[in-house]
Amino acid sequence: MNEAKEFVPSEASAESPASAEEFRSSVRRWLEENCPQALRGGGVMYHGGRKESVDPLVLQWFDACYSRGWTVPTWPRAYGGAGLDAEHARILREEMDSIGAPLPLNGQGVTVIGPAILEIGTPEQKLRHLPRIARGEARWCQGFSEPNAGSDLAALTTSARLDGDDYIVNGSKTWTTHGELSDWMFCLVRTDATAPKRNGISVLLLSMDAAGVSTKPIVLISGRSVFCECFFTDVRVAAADLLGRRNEGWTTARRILEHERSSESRPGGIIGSGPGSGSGGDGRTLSMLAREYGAGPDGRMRDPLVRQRIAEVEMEQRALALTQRRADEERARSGKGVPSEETSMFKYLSTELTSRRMETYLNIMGFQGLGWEGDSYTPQELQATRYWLYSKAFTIAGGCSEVQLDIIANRILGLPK
Amino acid sequence: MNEAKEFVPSEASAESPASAEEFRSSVRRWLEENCPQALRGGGVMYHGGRKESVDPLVLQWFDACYSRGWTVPTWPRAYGGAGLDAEHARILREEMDSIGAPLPLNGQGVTVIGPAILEIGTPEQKLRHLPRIARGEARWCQGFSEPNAGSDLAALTTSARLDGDDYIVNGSKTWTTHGELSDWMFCLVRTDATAPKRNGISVLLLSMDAAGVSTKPIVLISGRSVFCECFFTDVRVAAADLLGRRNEGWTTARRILEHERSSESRPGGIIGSGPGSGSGGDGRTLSMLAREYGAGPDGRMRDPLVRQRIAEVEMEQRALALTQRRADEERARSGKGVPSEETSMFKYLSTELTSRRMETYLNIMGFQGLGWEGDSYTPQELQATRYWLYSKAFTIAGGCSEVQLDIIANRILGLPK
Amino acid sequence: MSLILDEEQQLLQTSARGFFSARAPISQLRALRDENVTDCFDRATWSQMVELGWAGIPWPERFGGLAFGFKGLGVITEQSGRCLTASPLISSIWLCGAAILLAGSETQKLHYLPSIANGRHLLAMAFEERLRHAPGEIDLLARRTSHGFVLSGGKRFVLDGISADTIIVAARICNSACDTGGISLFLVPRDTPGVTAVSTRILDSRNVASIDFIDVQVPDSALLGAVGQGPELLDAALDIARIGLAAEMLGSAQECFERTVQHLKDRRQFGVALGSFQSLKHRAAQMFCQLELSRSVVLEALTALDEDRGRPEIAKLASLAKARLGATFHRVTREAVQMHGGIAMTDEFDIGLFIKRAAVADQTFGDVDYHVRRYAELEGY
Amino acid sequence: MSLILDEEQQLLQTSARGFFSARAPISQLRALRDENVTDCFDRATWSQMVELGWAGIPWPERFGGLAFGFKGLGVITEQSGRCLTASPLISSIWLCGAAILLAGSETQKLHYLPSIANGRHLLAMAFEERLRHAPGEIDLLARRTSHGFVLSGGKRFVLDGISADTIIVAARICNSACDTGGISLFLVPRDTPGVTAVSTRILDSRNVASIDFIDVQVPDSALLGAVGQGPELLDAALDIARIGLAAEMLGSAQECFERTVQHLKDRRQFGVALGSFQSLKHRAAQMFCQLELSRSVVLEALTALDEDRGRPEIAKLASLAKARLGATFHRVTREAVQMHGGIAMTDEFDIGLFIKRAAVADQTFGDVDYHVRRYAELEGY
Repeated sequence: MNEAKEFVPSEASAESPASAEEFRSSVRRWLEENCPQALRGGGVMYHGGRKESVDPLVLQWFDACYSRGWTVPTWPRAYGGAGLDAEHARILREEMDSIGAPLPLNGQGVTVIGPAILEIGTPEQKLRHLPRIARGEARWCQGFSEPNAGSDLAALTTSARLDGDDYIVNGSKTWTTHGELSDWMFCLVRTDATAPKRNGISVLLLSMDAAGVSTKPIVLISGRSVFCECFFTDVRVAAADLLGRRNEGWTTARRILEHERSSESRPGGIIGSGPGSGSGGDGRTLSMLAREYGAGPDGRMRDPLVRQRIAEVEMEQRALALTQRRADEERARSGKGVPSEETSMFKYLSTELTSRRMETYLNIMGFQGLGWEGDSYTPQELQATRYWLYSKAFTIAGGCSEVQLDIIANRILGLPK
Repeated sequence: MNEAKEFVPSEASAESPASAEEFRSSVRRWLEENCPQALRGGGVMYHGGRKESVDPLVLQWFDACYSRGWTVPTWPRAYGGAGLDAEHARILREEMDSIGAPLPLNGQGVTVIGPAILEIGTPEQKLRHLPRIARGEARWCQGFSEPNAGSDLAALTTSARLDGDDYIVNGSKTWTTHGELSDWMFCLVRTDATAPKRNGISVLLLSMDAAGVSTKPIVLISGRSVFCECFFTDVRVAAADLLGRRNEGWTTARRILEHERSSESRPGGIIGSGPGSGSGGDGRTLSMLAREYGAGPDGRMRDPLVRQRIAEVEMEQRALALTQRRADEERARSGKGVPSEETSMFKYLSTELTSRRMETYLNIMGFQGLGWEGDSYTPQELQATRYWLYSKAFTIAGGCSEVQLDIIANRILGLPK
Repeated sequence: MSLILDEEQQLLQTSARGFFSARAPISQLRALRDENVTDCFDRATWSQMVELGWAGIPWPERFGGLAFGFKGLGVITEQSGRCLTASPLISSIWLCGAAILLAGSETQKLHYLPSIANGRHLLAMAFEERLRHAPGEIDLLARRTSHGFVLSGGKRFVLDGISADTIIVAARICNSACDTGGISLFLVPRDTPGVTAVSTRILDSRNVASIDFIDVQVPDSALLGAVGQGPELLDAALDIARIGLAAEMLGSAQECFERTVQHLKDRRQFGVALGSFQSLKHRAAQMFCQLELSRSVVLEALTALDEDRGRPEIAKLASLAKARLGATFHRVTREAVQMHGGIAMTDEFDIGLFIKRAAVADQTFGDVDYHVRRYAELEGY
Repeated sequence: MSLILDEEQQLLQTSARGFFSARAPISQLRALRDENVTDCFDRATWSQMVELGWAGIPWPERFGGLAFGFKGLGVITEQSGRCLTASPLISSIWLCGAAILLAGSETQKLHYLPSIANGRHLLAMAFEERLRHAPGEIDLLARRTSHGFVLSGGKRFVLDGISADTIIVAARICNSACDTGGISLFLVPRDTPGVTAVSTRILDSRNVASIDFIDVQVPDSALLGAVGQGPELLDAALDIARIGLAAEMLGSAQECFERTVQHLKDRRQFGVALGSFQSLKHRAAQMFCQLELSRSVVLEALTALDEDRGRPEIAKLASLAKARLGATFHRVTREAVQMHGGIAMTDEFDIGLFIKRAAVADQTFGDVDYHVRRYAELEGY
């Protein structure tokens, strides 16, 4: 369990902006000294909060990074960040990747709601929530989807009725990632039942420890999952915990979704990881896998069809990574600090690619990819098979592929609605 | 040039319905005696009419078939047919195919407008037009598409204004197959300019020799083509030449299109033929082609990717032919004599398959598939390359693939419009 | 023979459909899985199927069959596919029954076929040794002895291997000096000393076994077919089983598709039915077309079996059917998940069971790649 | 270096875009075709491009270049692709210029590069002998003589072969007793006795030649690079040309896509804009994504050339770019025809010229299959 820490800017993070190359070598030296060897190339990532037990080594790594503002490197120092620009942040990331260092902090707080609060939160909200995220004290979950809404988010029915200085929340959410482990939820609620669908929605910042909140785990086709359903019965939320404007939550939510899409399609995002991603972690790449299973007497690796499919996936993987880099550079030049429509493209491409990759993965494993449990399969094989099933969710969750294509067609290409 | 002939039922065609096997052997004997050797396996098909010079041997074959009612085998004898049921007609077709006999008569008259007149024509129209089609005296073309209508047929603007007992037709049509060689056109016209789009349309049977009709050839990306534009300036058409009900031509046209789709996707239809079709004629199949070009030192035929692609196309070809046969059998059993929505499926599948086949065809030919003219390429190579380009039209013409998919989704699957 | 069902076959279809949806609906598969039943199928349901005569439909009456053709068996198997019913139809009837029918001696036929048909025997075929379908690669050894053979080696992916009482084993016969004798099939009782089976419940909640043979002694009479006849016999029996499996896959894919179309009609999003979105419409229409093609190749392959069209033609049709159904079932299940959205990802919803079955069925008896390649080879290019 | 254009490169892009649309629009290609011009490109336009310095952009200044990098040349080539401008950019600059730059002696560089840059020379590369791209399969013989070599054999698909005055020929050196000497490149003036070129206008209205070499005598000094250096040199020069061609294909595909999107906005069917149909929207969005990926791989490959990242990396990026652009250009042109409908089938409409160019460009220097396979080989699997 990590303890509350105060933010004390270290000397290093207080120094003036270094040139790219100086920064790179200083990062490299620092990582060499501070990143625990045992975590390199496959450490568990810390998601913040206190409801899950965490390896002390992971917390040690977290603390080291926090001391430099690197748990949220691009955030202002006032909120626990290091105030890095995009280029420096990329260098930091590259150096971490190069030694296989895990992200010191991950999850919706740092990738989604933090950036959103930074953008549109009140000064009070920023001071209240951002340092706690940076310090790893608050784990966040998202409360958008509802059982009967699906892709049509705006069809939500969870209600928030104003009662004095509080909202009273009633309803339920689903597909909440680790709701049971989270401290806070950013939650879409209907604050005006009479308004047309997309009006009358607001975003609340809701404590998961409040009275009237309960959760129930969801079992997926791949087995136990990180998701749960969340139920709210007369849950009180202070009016000050409204993010953005009342009844204009739809706009806020769209912005939040853009942050989410953007984070999901990057390495480290849930979608960029897992077996078969080209991005390290404990995943074997397709070509590694093919060599492993191709060494058998059936000579599968010499199968030119499979080889071609593997190469196609790996080539698209590389093209996608280059496109991410290009988008970063273009954003850095334009000064437009935040991703927008283009995130739909990355969400679409990366999830479809992961899906294709996992189909290829399963194909390469042959009979060994068909196991469910038991000693006839290695743990890696069983994990890969389940991940193949799990990966079917990526093109659905966080705005399904069809919705992303609609966005690209309407907002980027300007085709008529 | 063929002369006018009177229909004299021969002994053979007057005999009582034979059993399937008796019929098959009598057909086989007759074909052996009557089908000119030189035409077998690659004869030119006769399309009727007198505007194109025709090989006398082709006419001899036509006459022989006509004498048995086999130019339009399923039509009633009264109109020059042989009155065969679907099973006997299939046997006739199979026996002709087995010796490579060309169809004695082809074209829109026998495949499209003839069946439509048979179904909805007045007794006078039947007697006037059907025997002339059967006798090869009248070649027909279709006047549906207009330059600004595209897939949205109902947006047509060619007008037909009633003037006494005549309609006065003004406007233009495009994509008319061999308009310049045709004697008659079945033509969609607007007879009520004030009605909503799909109302106010009628079908006229229009003589291409009438005053005020002119044609202009269309050059395609594949070179000279069978298509032309047709222009009408104050063309007079007798009111008796209206097919179906006035202002209800949309319904008539839909029925006609179903006949067209059905004929196009069958062997002998424009789409079933051409290089690479599995259905004989002078086309080489993909596997023949692969052997031809794979014999070179680059060993292309041993390329497992190409082999796989070829097999995929040929397997789908076979599945499609089986599905056609199954549909025939189901129709025969149900007594429903005429194809309907399912023709959309056949149109879609067969044209997409031809397109894929021709892409594979081009791929196999390598540099030899990139010629436009000149001695560096065999005539077959040049023809194949142009046919590859021409084949792009198949998924557009006669109701594009998108329209067919809409029809399948709406009318067969019952999905909401 | 024709590509459509005659009246008798239609009746059989109706009754099979009724049977499976009443006695062996998808909830049965779920219960077998959750209760961890070793066989991974329901013995009581199987007994009822046997009583209905379905375990011997295509065989001659003197072997306990109904002489009702493979098309009849196909009709039933397709309906079992609709409900994802787990049963020994494929392993014991389509595959092992076919092998005995094709090559058994009169004695073997009279011993096995009636008792398979009446439910006394369950058979399984042990032939896979590699990572994926490779019936041509057999290393398991059969050493000749004075009064029979001694089998040594291992097999994997034996469908229903844990439930069968008799295993047909493909082995390489090795004479005195371990020359490359012919590959042959042997009928081996499961309780023969030296036979050890380890069963695994796989992805689709069915059972496959890995079976070890350690110095397993069998008499000469255990030979099924002639010495060295194994490859062609295995190939022929597998083709029959491939066609049967394709029929089952057709039923599953059709059911999954119909559920998806129904969902498109029922589910409302953005104020309209999901099925009014054109991109989903087009994909649904494409699936419909693929299913129609699939139905035709299955019916043609079944017809060819009943007409006994002979090896090369039946082999081609088996590959045509298995490849086509592998691709169609794959596509339909992937689209079903995507079109249903999140609900399809949950274990309590049935669509996930279809996608799992599709993955296993594709690999069983050769996947799409395998059969497209085989078709090309059979066509001689 | 970065994946975006710097200011200077952006200026160059703007000026190139203006130049091609004003001086060499698609109508020029059409006119060259209809007037049957032998070169299949416009010499006057080429002279203007030369005057702008575009024929030597990436080369050092002492060889008559502008030292502005391959990214600069790529920017121009991409813009020429937008207008389907036929020019010797690929054949003479990207391919032959690269070969000389890579392996020419100081004398050869000083002789050829400045005169290519100033328009005096046009070069072409003769290396294809097979039905499809196969730079590793060279049969054309170079017999050693006392004072040079005698070349005998034939080449095909020589881009701009009829217009070039000098041909770089890949030949297999054969010493006294026809052993398998190394493959080497030779610089051969087109008017050398024994050289006969037959030109064909191909599908995309460009010219390729078949060239016969009958006892063609060349001096020792005709050797480009060392004896036996041919394969690696050819491979390296081809990679540069593949990247250049990918840049051109990017411009063409982008233009074709933009025209299609505009058509979707303008064309009305069934009372609404074509582009409001969701199935077309989704396909347009997918094309957009593919084009974005395409742009990234081209820019990365150009950057790698300028950074001189070395063989294996540049080879991978060349294959990555060529394969990706082959697939994207193919897809975009097919969709363009389908979405435009009948009008796109007519010769007078421009879309047909894009689909023709896509077919030729894919086969040039290796098609998608070739480069996907090559990428896998380079990655070692």
